[in-house]
Amino acid sequence: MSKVHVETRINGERMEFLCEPQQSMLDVLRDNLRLTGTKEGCATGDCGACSVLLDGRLVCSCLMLAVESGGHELTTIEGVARGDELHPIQRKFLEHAALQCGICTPGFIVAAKALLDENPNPTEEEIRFYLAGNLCRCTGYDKIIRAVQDAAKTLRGEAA
Amino acid sequence: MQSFAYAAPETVKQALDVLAEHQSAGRRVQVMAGGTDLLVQMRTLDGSPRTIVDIKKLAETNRLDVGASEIYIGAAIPGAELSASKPLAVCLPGLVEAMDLIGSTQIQGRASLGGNLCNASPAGDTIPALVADAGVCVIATPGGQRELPVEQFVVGVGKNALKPGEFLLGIKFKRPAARTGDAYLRFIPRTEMDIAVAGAGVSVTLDAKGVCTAARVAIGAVAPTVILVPGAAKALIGSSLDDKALDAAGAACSAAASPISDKRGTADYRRKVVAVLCKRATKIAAERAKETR
Amino acid sequence: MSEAQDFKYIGRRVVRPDGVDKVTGRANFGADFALPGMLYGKVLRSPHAHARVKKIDVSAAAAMEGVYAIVTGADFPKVGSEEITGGEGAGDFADLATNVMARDKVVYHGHALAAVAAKSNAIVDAALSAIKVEYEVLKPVLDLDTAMADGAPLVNDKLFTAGLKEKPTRPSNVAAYMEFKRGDIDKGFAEAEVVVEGTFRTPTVHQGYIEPHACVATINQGGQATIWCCTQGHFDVRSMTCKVLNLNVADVRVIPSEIGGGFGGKTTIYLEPVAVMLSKKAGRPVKMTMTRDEVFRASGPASATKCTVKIGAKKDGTITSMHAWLAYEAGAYKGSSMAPGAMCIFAPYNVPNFLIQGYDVLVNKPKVAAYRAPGAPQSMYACESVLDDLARQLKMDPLDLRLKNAVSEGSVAAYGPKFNAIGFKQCLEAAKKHPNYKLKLGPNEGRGIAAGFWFNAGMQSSAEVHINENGTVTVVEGSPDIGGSRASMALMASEELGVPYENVRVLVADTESAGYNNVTGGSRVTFATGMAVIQASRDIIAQCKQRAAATWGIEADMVDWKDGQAIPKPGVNADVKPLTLAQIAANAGRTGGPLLGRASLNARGPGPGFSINMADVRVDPETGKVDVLRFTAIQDAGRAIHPSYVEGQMQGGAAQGLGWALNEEYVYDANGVLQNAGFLDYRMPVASDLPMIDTQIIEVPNPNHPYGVRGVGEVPIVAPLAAAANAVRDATGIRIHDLPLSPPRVLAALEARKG
Amino acid sequence: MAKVLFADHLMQYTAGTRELELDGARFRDLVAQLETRFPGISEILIGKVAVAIDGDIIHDPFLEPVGPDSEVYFLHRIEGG
Repeated sequence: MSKVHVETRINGERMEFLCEPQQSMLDVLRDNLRLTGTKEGCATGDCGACSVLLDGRLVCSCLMLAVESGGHELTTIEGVARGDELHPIQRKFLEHAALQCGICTPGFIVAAKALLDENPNPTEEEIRFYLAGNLCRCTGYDKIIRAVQDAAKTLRGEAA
Repeated sequence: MQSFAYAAPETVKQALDVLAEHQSAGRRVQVMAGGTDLLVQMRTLDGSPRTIVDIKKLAETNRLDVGASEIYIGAAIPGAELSASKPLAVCLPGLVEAMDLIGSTQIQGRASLGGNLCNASPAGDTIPALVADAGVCVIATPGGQRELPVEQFVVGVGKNALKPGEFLLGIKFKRPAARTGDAYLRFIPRTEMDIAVAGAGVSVTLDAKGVCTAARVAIGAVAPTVILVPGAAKALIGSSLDDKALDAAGAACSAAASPISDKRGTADYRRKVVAVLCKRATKIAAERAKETR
Repeated sequence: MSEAQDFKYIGRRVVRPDGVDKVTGRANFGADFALPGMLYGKVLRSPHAHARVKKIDVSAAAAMEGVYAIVTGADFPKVGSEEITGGEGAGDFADLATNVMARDKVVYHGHALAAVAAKSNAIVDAALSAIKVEYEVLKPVLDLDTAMADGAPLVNDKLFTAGLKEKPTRPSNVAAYMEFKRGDIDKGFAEAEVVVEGTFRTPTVHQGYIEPHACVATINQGGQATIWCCTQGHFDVRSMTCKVLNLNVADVRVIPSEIGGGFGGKTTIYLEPVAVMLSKKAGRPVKMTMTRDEVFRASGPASATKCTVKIGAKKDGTITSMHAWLAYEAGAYKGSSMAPGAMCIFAPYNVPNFLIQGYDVLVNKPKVAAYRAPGAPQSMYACESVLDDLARQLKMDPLDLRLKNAVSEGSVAAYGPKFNAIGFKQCLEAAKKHPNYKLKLGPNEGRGIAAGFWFNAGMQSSAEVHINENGTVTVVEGSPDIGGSRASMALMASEELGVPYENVRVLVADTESAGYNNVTGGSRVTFATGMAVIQASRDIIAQCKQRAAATWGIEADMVDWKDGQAIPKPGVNADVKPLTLAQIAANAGRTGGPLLGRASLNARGPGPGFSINMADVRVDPETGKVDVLRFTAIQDAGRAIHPSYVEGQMQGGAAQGLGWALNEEYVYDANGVLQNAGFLDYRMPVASDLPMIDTQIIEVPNPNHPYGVRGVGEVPIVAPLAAAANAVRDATGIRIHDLPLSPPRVLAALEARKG
Repeated sequence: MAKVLFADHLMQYTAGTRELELDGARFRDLVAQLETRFPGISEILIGKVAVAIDGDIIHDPFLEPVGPDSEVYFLHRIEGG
């Protein structure tokens, strides 16, 4: 099988990789680039565990061919923290105990970042519908929603 | 034996050439826009090698025009972009809602109107709205272009009217007349992330007194293809969309439906619910018609 | 153990020690591990629900470039029949072995019958499709009624019903019968002034953990194997894998990864022995990961059930008699959760006469596994629904009806023993006072309440506490952290030792680095492993007193331990300064060597858990869609070590229970082929389906735990099924007996009433 | 004398006996006496079932102390999810 050479940017870093034309972005992130923070829960776009940002837009990396990333910019969970500092969303997930097993957490945090980047002050309903593509089986979503609300507050510069 | 390949042409001609080459060589080729259906199908149904032609880099498939007389939506534009377009939301809010109902926020980042139409699922959410809004497919052909009304584009379960070597460039609409409104509703057991159990797209035009002068009603997930229901339109036209007219339109939808029972719902349930959706969607479309001038 | 314990650390909502790695993507889960030269393995699964395997031809696949190994049932040792003395549903090792890899017969759609290891997933898939299998397709048995009928086709023609008074003469799909009784139910029903009865069905449902099963295995020529996997119990993975492959326990090391949810579904094995066998043949490490489709088809869901419950009572609500007839699908191998379902169904209530009859029934579906309070949600759904109807007939508040018959300390539980301190009445009283119970409802809205119960488990745990040279603490234990237990362990260690929480770190160690621990299951970890951590910490304190005594030249019994330091008891004349843990640790070398505390135990008296749930719903009369408007969970936690994670258990259980009640179900076609093996059509609740879930923690301390802890993980999923169903009954006036209360079913009931 | 009780499904091993009184300081003493009355039963009672001593359920009991008025209840093992 002839492999394709792809040049892209991931988490601000220029990256090159060889992949098979039919390989998903998720498989390349996890197997080729060993960026395993992005999780696979279904590989059919139904759970959101593989959420990444493509040029700032939220997508499922399992529903994107790796070759399509050529010339684009990807952000994965590994790129959410601000260097040595956790992103406020990550901090709030910890403070609110918004994770139990933690497998869905990277996807939720990437999706929540996309939400708050485009809507700094979402209602509870807006948060719930925006995150409806991210499945969590442990928490019943309650603490996740509260963490996102609190993170939004912090990002708006209001006293949390 | 053929192996997988990926092509991302930058002009319509290049795209047509790739399709033509493969066709003449008898090699498998498949056009991809957002890929949210294609990749799932490759993973779960048929993973056999093919050349994937990505049409996201073409100007014609990315153009969004909301003109004074005509609206054009490029086939590869992702839902997230359509939802962000204010002018489109003013002219065809029902269509935008239908697109927005497809999958999650993540899916909206990739999935396209053209892809949803070409995939030709009986339950495709945009198709009833496209039919109700009298959308016309603009198709790239080796000879140039041809046009086809959406209701004639879908010919069977997963089957569309594209001939080998052709692909969908976009969909165009006449700009809706004054006091015209559209709406699409579907039923799913959850609030998100499901495939429609039944769907109804409605477009109505009212006169100054609120009497319905024109209507198109299309229903989805209740037959092998989305179907236009003239009987439902007939029931609405000439009425002031009172309950009697709405009931008659709903009944026409139930009568026109030929649903199956499967994991997503029973035939009997689909037939009943499609009437409810028709009535509810018509009310929303009527409200919108009153607002537009 | 008094309520008035005042704690410095217990009850604080601290950040979990493993938190940062889990919000940054650093934490390694089952599928995240890789080894150099690693191959990818995948299983070939049966397309039939029931068939004899006549021939498997792997020659074409074996000839493929990049294929390193292929295994079939023929490669696996024969395993003799031996009961797995886990708990309910544990079954038999012989069945476990054939479930892992079929021999001559496949007994459900998705049953493993071969596996391939190759250089890439693409090659693996190609090789799998090149394996030719000849089947003789047999008639499948797909539901309880068919399976229990005379002359039903047999899933296993060598199976005879156990537990019957007279020995059965013919094989049957009924694997076991169980009976619990007290008094005389006929007499009890004769005394009753009102009798209510109903037959209820629940569908096959899946735990729905987001992380698919995954492992990496490697074995050398000496038969020494290492397995990295996501599991609720790595010691059980070791013992089960050794039994299935006939390996020596001393030669197998199992290293648990972080685990992405289990809910009981990761207390057994599927891939591990296959990966080891492939590695043996290939001479390379092999990684296996289930697809979501495989998880649904081939891991262990929870039993579908049919339960008939009959309850008789006096006009004042006093229950005089209860009868339950319970049938549970086990899947294709014996061992459903029928027994605990039968034992807990009437546990919350005092009743002079009852009879509980349970049947464990084989069908051609995957062998069920434990699912959060295994067996309880199904049977208690039936009981709590009938109680709701009874309350209506008596025109009595459903909480009052339950209060009138509720068990309390000293009551004899329906499953036998006397209850010690329990919090059922406290939960009921709290529900009556709860503001949500007084809220007014609108049209098409309804409110339902239901009770939940689970035994909770104790079992074996061990822990070590290491004091580092600067007085910081490392806790080493062997219970995989599935929901924040590291935080609870650290809190308990800091409470005992009097050191800051931030100075305590917790390691979940592998089978060769930690003492033996039973599974993370039965809501036992905070209780049992927590108790081991407390005892190991007390071991450290005893040692510290001796080191201090030695330093001061006084007797150890003259030393006290307070706020993280050794202090001389009053009356010690020498003027000695208190020694902090850090000071003692720094001097450890001079006073006898490193400080290492140890404890291992078999925990007694986990303390049963009770709950009351309240659901408010709205039903769309035109579509039959049920929306959950409000949900309130009240539960006795004994003592909440980390309240946020206790609330999290209550909220998560509520969400799972609501999914079970409203939309989740396995849909099979007539041939037993699963139609909805994916998250798209197996409809678990998404964020927009649910409201915030209100919680109220009741604390009636468990006398058997130093801090009063009782398990909290399983109780939360028990009550939501009936709470939701009773709310729909309240909103519509119609009792729908079968779950899920999906829109087509609810609309059909509404239409039927219209006639 | 400790009171020993059996869940219904275990009475098949005790010739239908539900309840009896036995002397013994530890659980194992009781089992030893039961074995003499019901040969073969210890194999089932040790390792295969759980027991509740004065209401507290315990798996794999053996050396657990038993008081003179303790209630010892043999029942099915519960593990959980």
